[in-house]
Amino acid sequence: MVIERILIFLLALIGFTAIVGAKNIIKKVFGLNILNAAVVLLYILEGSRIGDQAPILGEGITNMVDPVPQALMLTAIVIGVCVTALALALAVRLYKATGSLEIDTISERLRSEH
Amino acid sequence: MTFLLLSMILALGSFALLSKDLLHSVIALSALSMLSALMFTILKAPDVAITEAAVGAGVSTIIFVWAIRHTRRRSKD
Amino acid sequence: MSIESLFLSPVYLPMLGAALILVTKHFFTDRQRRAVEYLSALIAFIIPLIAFIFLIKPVLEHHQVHMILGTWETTLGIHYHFDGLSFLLIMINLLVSIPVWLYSRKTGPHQETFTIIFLIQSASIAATSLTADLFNLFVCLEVMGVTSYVLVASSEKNKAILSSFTYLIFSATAMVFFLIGTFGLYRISGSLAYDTIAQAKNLLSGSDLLVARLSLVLIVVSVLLRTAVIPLSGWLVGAHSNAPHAVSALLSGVLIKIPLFALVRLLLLVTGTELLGSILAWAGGISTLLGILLALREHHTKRLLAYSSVSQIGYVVTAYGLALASGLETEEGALLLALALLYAFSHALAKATLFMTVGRACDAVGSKDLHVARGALSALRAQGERFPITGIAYLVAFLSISALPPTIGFWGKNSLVYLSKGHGANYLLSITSVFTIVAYLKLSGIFLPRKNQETQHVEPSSTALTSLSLIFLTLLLLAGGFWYTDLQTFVVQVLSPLGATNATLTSYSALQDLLKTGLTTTIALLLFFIGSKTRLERYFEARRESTASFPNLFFGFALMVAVMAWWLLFPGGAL
Amino acid sequence: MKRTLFIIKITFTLLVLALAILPVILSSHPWPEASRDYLYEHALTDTGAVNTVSSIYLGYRAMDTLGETLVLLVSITGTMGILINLGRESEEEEAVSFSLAPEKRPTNAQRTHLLEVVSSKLGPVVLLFGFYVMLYGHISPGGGFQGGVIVASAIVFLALGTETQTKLTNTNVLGRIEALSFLVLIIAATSGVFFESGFFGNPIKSGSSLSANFIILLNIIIGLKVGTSIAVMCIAMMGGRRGH
Repeated sequence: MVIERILIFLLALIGFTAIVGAKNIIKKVFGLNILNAAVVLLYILEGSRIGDQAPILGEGITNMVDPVPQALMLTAIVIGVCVTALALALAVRLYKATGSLEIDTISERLRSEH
Repeated sequence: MTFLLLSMILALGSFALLSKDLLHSVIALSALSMLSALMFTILKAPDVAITEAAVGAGVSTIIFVWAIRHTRRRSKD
Repeated sequence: MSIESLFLSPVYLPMLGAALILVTKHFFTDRQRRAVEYLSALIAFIIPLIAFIFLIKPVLEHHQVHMILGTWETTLGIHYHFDGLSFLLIMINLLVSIPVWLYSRKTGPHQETFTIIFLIQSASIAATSLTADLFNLFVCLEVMGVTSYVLVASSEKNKAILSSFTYLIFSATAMVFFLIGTFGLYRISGSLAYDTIAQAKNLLSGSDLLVARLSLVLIVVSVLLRTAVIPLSGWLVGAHSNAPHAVSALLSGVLIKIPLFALVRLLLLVTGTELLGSILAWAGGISTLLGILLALREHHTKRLLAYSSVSQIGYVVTAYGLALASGLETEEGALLLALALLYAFSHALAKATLFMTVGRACDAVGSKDLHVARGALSALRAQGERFPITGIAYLVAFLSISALPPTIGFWGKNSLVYLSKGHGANYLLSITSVFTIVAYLKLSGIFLPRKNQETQHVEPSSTALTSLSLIFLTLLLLAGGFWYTDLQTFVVQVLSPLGATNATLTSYSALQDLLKTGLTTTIALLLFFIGSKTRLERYFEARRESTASFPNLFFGFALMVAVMAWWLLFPGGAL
Repeated sequence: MKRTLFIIKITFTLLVLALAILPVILSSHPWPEASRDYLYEHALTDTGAVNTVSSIYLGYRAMDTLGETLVLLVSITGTMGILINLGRESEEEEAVSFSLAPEKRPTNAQRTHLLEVVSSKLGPVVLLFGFYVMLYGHISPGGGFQGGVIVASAIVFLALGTETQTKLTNTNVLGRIEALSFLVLIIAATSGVFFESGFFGNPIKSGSSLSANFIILLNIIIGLKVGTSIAVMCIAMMGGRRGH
């Protein structure tokens, strides 16, 4: 129903706020992870409205769920994790270079260093 | 049932982003992954549930803990 | 060898090459790995180029191929569409990737995985220009994105790591909005193929039409982000200026153009995109002027080139927007699209050459600061470059990008500006042409002789491959200039099946504009001397480099979404 | 002043994007059932897979899965590149209790018994379960990616144990398996082009009973590729040098 979608919308909003507003770069990667999870939840929740059985063909399966969003979300989850892994490797490298995780101090220290 | 799970996921998400200690956030995030995997099983999406559990809770937790090991646990905001 | 295996070759051959290098990396010694790298580069670039030469004839006969990957008989499969547009896009990619890869052998990043990622990026570029399926476009853009983040970060400069991180977070978030847009369109159409979505969308009304258009806006803006039009271009300067020279050449040359033209297939089928076109035209015009003004304030060579990329892509986006505004089916629209593509090609060549030559010169001189770097020619000669190929290549690229006679840029830019006469953005384009010449005169300072020429002896190193790639690009720039009319007829002919029946080639030829070019150049020279004499420019110069902060980046993203969403309230109202 | 500008910018961004995605999320258009009905009838005959989700992401839309494997390969190569020169710089103060490198491993007194039990007893069970999920992907839920990730976590379990250092946890061997499986995947994908059934087509399209094998083959290759590359990354992250 609509209330679930509003909750998913709020989850996406929180993730997006963290990406834009958080000072700590690892918090930004958390936000990206949560935003990704929210969209996956949205696809699967809406995809499962039209049926009430798992998309595995077998006897007695008459009204199965829409498998297309599920197949798409398999790809989206793995891509999300790969991008998170790369972002965290970059974040650790930035910490090693500048000694801080706050985005402002990082860009400040890097700007002065030529 | 899904409403209950979604509100718990929302609570875990906001806790993860507000907590000062990054390790607590990582634990909250992997709990969030587990809950969304549970929700996928309820929504009749077993494939996505296994992926979310194995990839979301498993691998990304390892990566997050490694990242925090190499940087700092406390965050200012 | 069916036609399908021919036009798919630039997708699977680079992947095969990458797999071969990966295997040799683990099983054989370094020497064999280097040999296999050259072999797989040959497979990945030269064979598709030959395959595409065979394809010229069918493409001229408007032989379009619309197929589902894997020959399933359902719209569930991934639709691939090969026609003139994808042919030209893949040709641009191949013609720029070969010299850039040769250049990177000597100067570029020397990690052993560089070629693997370079080939995978080339495969994803080909797949993006061929795909006619929304989710496959998402996956191809993600592959292109991840390869760009890793290539930018391969320069190991700490600033490059920061710009790669910023680009990653900004672009990954935009891709999530792309997914929400796909959710909206899949909901109304039940399929992910462009044509079924367009059919379903065109017969919608009321709130469903609002949702469909909003999803389209989300998709268009997240794809436009990679084309770095002004409100969305915060990430580009950091990424392109800190990346290694070969990577900046590829990013500025090819990577910012492919997503723009990959959208044509979707926007072609959807009705009511006139106002979207005018918005794009205005955004393009503003980003040309703003881009070049910001470039003038820079005293770091590669940042100046990156800002000029933002300005030059504005020309392409303006022509693209005007083509969209006048409807891609009309003759004028198809012609404008052909000119946008042609100018994108000429800018790709010129900007790749500029990044490579200026990069080499700055490395030879040892500094990238415009006030300090001088005497590049003698430094290069000391490095064993007997024939000053870098200087000549820079000169030809300079002529092309400032639209001066013998090169492709002169013909391309003037016909583009001529055809955009009717629209307000035209004035912006003409003003920018003047400032472009001033900016590049300022950049040419690094080739002036240094006063106290202390010749520090540097061991001469073989520059065969680098010179080969620069010669290849210079010849392309000059050849494009000499045979411009045939090139333009070919492109218009190839693109015309998109819309018009027989697009009449305009009687306009850039020669009429010699007077206008002469005027622009004299004004530019005048401005340049006034500026340098009175140290005026020092006053304008950016005190500190502005790194793109996340609130500004996302503010630009939201601004673009707001402006485009405004199209929903006034559908069809021309701007 | 700078602070208020910062707040204004963020609220504007949030407001506009919230308003942009809200109608799309809350749209009341009924969910399309055309593709679900088509799959209900044709999935088994077309691709031979009982699990319709596998028939989509390995049959109809196999190109997305290839793109996904490329994203995985590129991002792990990039991460490894950054890790290797990270290792060089911070040789000394690496997190001791978390490292695998033999000389840095805590003495037996500090090591809890739990780690020994998990790695030596549980590791092989998880490995077996991972291969099960991978091989039965087209019948029961699961498949290449999920099986691969479970195999990866099993390999990490084995790598943590002291006396379970088998060939399987040697990063050189894992790297070779990964490279070979990627090469076989590309050859399997392009083989369709030359057998008229098109890119990612099923070259052995003869009887429907045979066509399931193509999905099983793809599942195995992708499973091995994903498993080994994630295992190599996790082992490298935990400080295990090459070929330790």
